[in-house]
Amino acid sequence: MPLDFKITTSETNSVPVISVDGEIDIYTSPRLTESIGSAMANHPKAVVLNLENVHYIDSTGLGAIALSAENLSTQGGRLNVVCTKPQLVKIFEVSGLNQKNVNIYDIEAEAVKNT
Amino acid sequence: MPLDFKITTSETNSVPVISVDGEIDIYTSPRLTESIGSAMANHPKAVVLNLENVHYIDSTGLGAIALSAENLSTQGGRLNVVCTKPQLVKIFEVSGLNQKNVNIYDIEAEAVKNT
Amino acid sequence: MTPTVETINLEIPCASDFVGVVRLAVSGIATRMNFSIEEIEDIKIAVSEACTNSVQYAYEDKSQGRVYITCNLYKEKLEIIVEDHGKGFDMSEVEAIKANKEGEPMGDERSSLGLGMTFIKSLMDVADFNSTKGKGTSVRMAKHI
Amino acid sequence: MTPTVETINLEIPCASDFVGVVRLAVSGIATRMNFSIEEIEDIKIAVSEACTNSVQYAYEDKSQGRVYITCNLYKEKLEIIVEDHGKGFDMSEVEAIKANKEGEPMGDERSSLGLGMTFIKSLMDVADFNSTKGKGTSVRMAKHI
Ligand SMILES: Nc1ncnc2c1ncn2[C@@H]1O[C@H](COP(=O)(O)OP(=O)(O)O)[C@@H](O)[C@H]1O
Ligand SMILES: Nc1ncnc2c1ncn2[C@@H]1O[C@H](COP(=O)(O)OP(=O)(O)O)[C@@H](O)[C@H]1O
Repeated sequence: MPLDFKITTSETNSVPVISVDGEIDIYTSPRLTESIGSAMANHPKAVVLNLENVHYIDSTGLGAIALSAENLSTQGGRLNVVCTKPQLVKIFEVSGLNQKNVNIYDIEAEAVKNT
Repeated sequence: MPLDFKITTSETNSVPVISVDGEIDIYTSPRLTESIGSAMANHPKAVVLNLENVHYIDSTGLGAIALSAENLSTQGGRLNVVCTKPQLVKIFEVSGLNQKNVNIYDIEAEAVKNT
Repeated sequence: MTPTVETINLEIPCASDFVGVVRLAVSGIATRMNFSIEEIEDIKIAVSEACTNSVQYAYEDKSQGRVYITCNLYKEKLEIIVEDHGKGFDMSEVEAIKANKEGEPMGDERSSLGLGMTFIKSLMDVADFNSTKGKGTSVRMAKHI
Repeated sequence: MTPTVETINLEIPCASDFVGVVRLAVSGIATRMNFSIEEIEDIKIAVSEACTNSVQYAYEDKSQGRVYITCNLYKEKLEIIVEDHGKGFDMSEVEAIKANKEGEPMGDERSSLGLGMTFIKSLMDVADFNSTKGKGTSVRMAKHI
């Protein structure tokens, strides 16, 4: 169904990996912020956010990601985002987020390795 | 995209196979009627209608199929429908069409064989 | 004071192109309300049947006709009202015709099976039809979560 | 006399739940108009940004607020108007704040990046903002096929 939304959290080499399925907008982004927040509770060096199954994001979603990235960097960590969809990459570029503390990767393994 | 609609016609063992992708409703069913009509132009014994990639059908779509089946049976042919989605099978059952001149199959090869 | 019901209104031209748009919007609403996939499919068909009838039968001059869809979201149910200000029809007349030609094509449209209202009744928990000749038709349907 | 424009109206409560429903309906309309997948994505984001702003900023008492979406379908373009009857804002004030804190979080919402209106302007061919303090806001946007 079009508006279904799901977040799953797993761990690879002690790096928390958050995978999102669905659309990130004003309604769903609070759940994303919350999930990243929980992952940060153990003070990891980094959190990987996998957006391969996200087919939509807007400024609200970017805002949530930017805020989480800021919080992470405050405690010395970084946010690595896995994102391949051209439409999403374009939005990240327009926002300028990828030039700040959000790092974009094509492949989850790369995002995990670079933590 | 949700409202995309596509019909492709091919042939297996001289049997015309019409495959539909999308939702069959008041807007798209005329195109289905037309495609079945074209397939009938060569007076085949049967037409196979593959609905495996149809995720929605309503009374308008059933009406179009019933009419096509009637036309086919008038010229001595039959309409074999491939349909596996429980929701669609349920609708065919409620309509009673499967008890008339529309034959429902699980597998395209079976629908082609039984012509 | 939070409202016990939230309302979404949708209004489309009398044209077959937009029945799918209503279906999309309604399926989104039903997803948000946590209906099951099966229930969402039922709701989509029911609302489509009502819109299809308004598009097909209500207006002599389709270019001027509008179809009005109201979704009322309650805690325990989704209520959908589909209305037109078209020519209306006599329900008992239609029922009589149907009884006579069960399963036969009916009406002007050769491919119509007379299944639209039957589907609405069988797929929804509530289905009220209200039609007045010369005034229009309103179909109120509801499904419990 | 066929109309040169077809209009679809949608009206939602001031609640984040329903922005996705608007997006669904609009993507259906854009698909019917044969926009490319990329263009449809652009339109979805733009209309969401406008709705999100109305939901987030327009109403003190969200439970009473409504957001009105009008889609005008022309032969050569899709025009979408998103309106609220909320508190409105002073565009030049907002521009000034943005100029000062480029890329910094702004407004009440800590996670807001001030990107909403920027996205609308950069993703659509036309983007007109109209806001009057105490009266409300209207965003008119359009994309050519
Ligand atoms: N909104 C409407 N306006 C006018 N007539 C209608 C409307 N809805 C239904 N009808 C009448 O009722 C008949 C039966 O409708 P329905 O049960 O939905 O069958 P069908 O699937 O053939 O449309 C139609 O043929 C039409 O004459
Ligand atoms: N519909 C609206 N009603 C009231 N204020 C609004 C509305 N839309 C925008 N604004 C104001 O304009 C500011 C900038 O909006 P925008 O460019 O979309 O940034 P953001 O992405 O942070 O919401 C908001 O912080 C808000 O103060």
